[in-house]
Amino acid sequence: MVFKKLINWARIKSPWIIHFNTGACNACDIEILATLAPRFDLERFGVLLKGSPRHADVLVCSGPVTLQTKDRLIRVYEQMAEPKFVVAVGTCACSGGVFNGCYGVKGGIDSVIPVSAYIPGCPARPEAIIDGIVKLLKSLKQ
Amino acid sequence: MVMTIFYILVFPGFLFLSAYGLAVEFVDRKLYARFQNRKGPPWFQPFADFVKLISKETIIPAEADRRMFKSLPVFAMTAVLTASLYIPVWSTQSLFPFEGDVIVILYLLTIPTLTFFLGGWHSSSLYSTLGSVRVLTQLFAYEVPLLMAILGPALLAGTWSLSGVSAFYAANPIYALVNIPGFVAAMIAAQGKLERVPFDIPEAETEIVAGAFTEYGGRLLALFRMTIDIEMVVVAALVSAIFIPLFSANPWLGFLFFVIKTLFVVFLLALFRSVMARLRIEQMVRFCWRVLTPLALVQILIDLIVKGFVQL
Amino acid sequence: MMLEREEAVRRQLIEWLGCPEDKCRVQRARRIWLEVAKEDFIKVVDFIANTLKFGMLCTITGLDAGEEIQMIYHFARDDGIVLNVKQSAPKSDPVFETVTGHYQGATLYEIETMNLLGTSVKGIPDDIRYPLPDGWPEGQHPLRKDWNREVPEIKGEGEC
Amino acid sequence: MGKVVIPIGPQHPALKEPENFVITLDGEKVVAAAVNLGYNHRGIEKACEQRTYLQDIYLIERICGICSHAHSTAFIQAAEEIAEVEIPRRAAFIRTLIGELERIHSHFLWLGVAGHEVGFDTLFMYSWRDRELVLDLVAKLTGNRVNYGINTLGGVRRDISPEEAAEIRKVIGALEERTKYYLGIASEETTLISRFLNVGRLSKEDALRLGATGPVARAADIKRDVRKDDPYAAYGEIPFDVITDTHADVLGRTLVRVKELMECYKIIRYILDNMPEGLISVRFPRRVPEGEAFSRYEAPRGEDVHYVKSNGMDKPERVKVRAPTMANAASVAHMLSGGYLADVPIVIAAIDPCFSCTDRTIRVRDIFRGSDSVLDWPALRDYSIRWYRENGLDFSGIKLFGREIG
Amino acid sequence: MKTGKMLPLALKGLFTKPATISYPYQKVVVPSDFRGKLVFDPSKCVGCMLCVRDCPSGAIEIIKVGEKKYKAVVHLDKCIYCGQCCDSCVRQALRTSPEFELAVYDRKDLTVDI
Ligand code: SF4
Ligand code: SF4
Ligand code: SF4
Ligand code: SF4
Ligand code: SF4
Ligand code: SF4
Ligand code: SF4
Ligand code: SF4
Repeated sequence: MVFKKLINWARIKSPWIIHFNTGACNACDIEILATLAPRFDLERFGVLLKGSPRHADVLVCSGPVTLQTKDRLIRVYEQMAEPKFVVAVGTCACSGGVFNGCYGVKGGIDSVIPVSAYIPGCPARPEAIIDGIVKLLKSLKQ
Repeated sequence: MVMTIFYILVFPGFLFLSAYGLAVEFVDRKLYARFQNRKGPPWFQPFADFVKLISKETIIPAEADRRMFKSLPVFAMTAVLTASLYIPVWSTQSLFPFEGDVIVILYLLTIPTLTFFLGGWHSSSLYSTLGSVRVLTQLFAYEVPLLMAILGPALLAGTWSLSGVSAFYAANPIYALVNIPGFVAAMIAAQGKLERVPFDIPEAETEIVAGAFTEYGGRLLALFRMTIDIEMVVVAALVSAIFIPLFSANPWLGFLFFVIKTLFVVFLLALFRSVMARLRIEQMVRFCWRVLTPLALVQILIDLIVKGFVQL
Repeated sequence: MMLEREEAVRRQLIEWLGCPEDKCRVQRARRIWLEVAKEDFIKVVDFIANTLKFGMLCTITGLDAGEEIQMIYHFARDDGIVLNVKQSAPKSDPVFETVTGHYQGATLYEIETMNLLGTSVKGIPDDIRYPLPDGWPEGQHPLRKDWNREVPEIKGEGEC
Repeated sequence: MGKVVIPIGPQHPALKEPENFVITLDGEKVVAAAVNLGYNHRGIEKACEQRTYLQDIYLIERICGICSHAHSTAFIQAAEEIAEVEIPRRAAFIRTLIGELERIHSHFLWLGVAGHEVGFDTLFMYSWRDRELVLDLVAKLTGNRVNYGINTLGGVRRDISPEEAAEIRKVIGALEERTKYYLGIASEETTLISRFLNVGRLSKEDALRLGATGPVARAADIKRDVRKDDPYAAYGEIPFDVITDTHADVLGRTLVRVKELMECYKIIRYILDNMPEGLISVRFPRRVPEGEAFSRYEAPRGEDVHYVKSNGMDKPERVKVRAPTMANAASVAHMLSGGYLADVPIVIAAIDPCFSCTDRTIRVRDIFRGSDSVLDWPALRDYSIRWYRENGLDFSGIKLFGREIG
Repeated sequence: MKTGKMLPLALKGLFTKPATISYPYQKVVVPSDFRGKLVFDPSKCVGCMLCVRDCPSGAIEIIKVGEKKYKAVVHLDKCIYCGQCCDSCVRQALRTSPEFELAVYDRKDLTVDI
């Protein structure tokens, strides 16, 4: 019991993220990176950006899923170890946004893999991203 | 007997070192963050990371050699723990000193490096393989200057036991002044040993993802990270025991000095890594042979000369 | 507005080509449009590159003009003049010459029209899948006006 | 270790976007490099034909979030030229102002990324910290940090008040100090220079041949800048210098970008001092008369061109976009070969690639069909040699398996 | 050439306050005209649908709920917060608000009546 609590605590306190751009316009991506920069410093919450999907707990996706990235997205998702979560950052990642109806676009992230939190915005402000991640972590508490 | 087990398992062995290793990691990360004008992680961060990794699913790549893949982190950890037994913690004396333990420590410290190499090699992933080749290349570059930088002060002290060296400088702190070039060389070589900027070439994330660790995850990665943390403690302790003559006969005060000294070394390490860019592997090798090794040689020369004068 | 430089280029083109005046027009400062027959095209490019010294090919626009496929080549010179050269081919047989002989960077632009408009460019292999995703069905050219925008279901190769 | 082919991307830490560079290595040396693009292809050009001009602005702005203003301005300029709408001078000045602020944020962003790619995270942190100042400013002026949406057909959507102008001056002053500091870092820090100097060389001849634009071309001593050559918006009347450099390597590109920042401040001060009074927008017809126009814009990374054709309806007949990175992509493969693996990210980063725009169209990948099977070295070699030879890149000096490629 | 050019700046970091803001513990002030979630004033709307026509991503719906009564439904997951609808509305029935913290767990929650 105590153990379970400890593990859960550790999970909430140490969410390592991996960032995957599924065809975004870059704005969401730089806002994600900006959350690591001194002004927002996501490391305060224990967030580290990792390059290898094996090391990460949270997959942060931005952009509408293009036909070309669809399979890679699934692949990266599968490479991640359980427990894993997916956060869709930006309007595009939520629904396809302004790119809805473009022939190269499949739709939002949830048209391919399950999503745990949606952060709308175009781009989502770094504060909004932090807000989303904090909300996600809160939901893990129970 | 009970005491020995206590020494090995609790203090200054396994438990203490793990805890201190995590603390040192925190200090390092926090300082790094502060050097970059940001807030940095909370104090429990390395611990939370560790617990989380331990509890995570461990995936072993299908192509990897399972037994090797799993046993290497344990092996690496054991090696650094063993090395710690020869490091003085609360006085000039380590737990099990013997003549020649300096060399043994250095050898034990190469074992983690070798396991990183093997671990990467056996993951059969491109990035890991590349990372492991870099690990090995780099090992040959910094090992010599590191050994030589430590050799000099030992020559002056006239003993091959770390406790003996410490005791010598504790008695004659003034001699530590002549060892400054060696200290510089050892610090830089340590940066390579610990694979940190500017020598974090083997795990350069922008080039080869996470190098040898790319395919490691969960518990095994936790062990590797812990190994690196403890290695940092051991290296910091080794360097400070030889080059910083701050000891006390009082065990409490001595322990306090130990902490201060190691943290000072960690501070320097963090500072180094925050003000430099990563070198390329061939630049690193060239630097080690052209600059670092001569520097260490000069150190040996100085020590021999000083020793000559002392004996006159 | 003074358009001396532009007019000079236009005169040179008309005289050298011997084409009707209305095939070449100066739209505004630094913008010249020229229409050429497909047969003359490479000759014209040669003239543009070597005599008129237009050093850069900005891009190639392909467009579906109903019965024809039109290619517009945008050449730029360091004094800011952009010369836009058009050539067309019937939709049933949209074959063009490559300009990679004069402008190396053109490969990508040409391949792009091949995929998106279904042209074929001599000298460029026509089996290159480009910007369209892997597994995109053959013969589907999204920039054709008659292409419906239903996205065909694509089974990717799944390789990383 | 023998030859290894490693894919960099599509999901790789060095790339903020999904792209695939296939790098062939002999030990640490790069012997061949191929670029596979296409992961970001969304189909914007087609979508533009299906939406109204007004909707297209927002779509085109989102070709890329870093030079969003570049794209929307280039598109709107073309539309305005067809509709023969002349925008008020004040609107032109505001567009220019936002364009320069965008350049500042983009160059700071680049400096940070360049630092990060060579493991100099402290540089990344500081330059991104300072970049926030620009973003705050832009958010205040336009209502969003990125994808400003300030442009509209016939002018701009928001005016600039005197208080805002004063604030801009203040921020510019602070940034100027910082820029000088970074110039010092970029030209003096030994470890940084050892990673930048003579890395990713692209000679003047090659740059001209491959059609490089922007800082990549200017670092190779080519004075090519649309703002000067083909002035648009208010650039015709603003005095500024085109920065060039002779290093022709990553260091040159760094210096060009940092020095360009100083020019940006100059331009912005001029704009604030000479801002004309008047309207900020004029009416724009819903239906654009028939016609076509070709518009160029000097984005932070080079020349951005748009072609628009109208058929008299409220939706364009054809929109064609050629973004700066696409023009520079051809140079990358050239710059990479012969270098070290460790230099790959910085070389790629040095053209400041952001492929979301480029992907509209490029995909070089299948040119190298063989490279898809990742370890199939001979096939890749054959393809790449053939491709490079066809494209005139000379690889004959490079030895493979101890033999020269004939 | 100098190694450690950044040393003074880095050391200064130890003694200066970090640039980090303490969001989310302390709310941030965004410019009042920041383009966040839309707000709607039903009393002004005349149902002309100009906003719907100009929206670049089909994010807004105006639904007739009675005689001369309309409600607006916005899909926050589609809206790109461009504010074009507000510009297009001749009645100023739509405005953007600085509210930007819109994260949710379920996409359904992103379709809201405003
Ligand atoms: S949500 Fe907006 S800013 Fe983000 S990727 Fe999509 S278009 Fe770009
Ligand atoms: S294998 Fe997967 S993670 Fe690796 S580069 Fe390819 S897509 Fe990315
Ligand atoms: S993973 Fe590394 S390379 Fe990638 S963004 Fe993070 S810090 Fe940069
Ligand atoms: S080059 Fe393209 S992707 Fe990069 S910032 Fe400019 S428009 Fe955006
Ligand atoms: S190629 Fe680019 S601009 Fe064209 S449709 Fe695709 S993403 Fe859009
Ligand atoms: S004012 Fe607007 S809604 Fe009314 S008729 Fe004209 S276009 Fe239609
Ligand atoms: S803000 Fe833009 S995207 Fe959102 S509803 Fe209004 S017009 Fe549509
Ligand atoms: S444009 Fe304004 S008045 Fe017309 S339907 Fe929309 S909100 Fe109502």
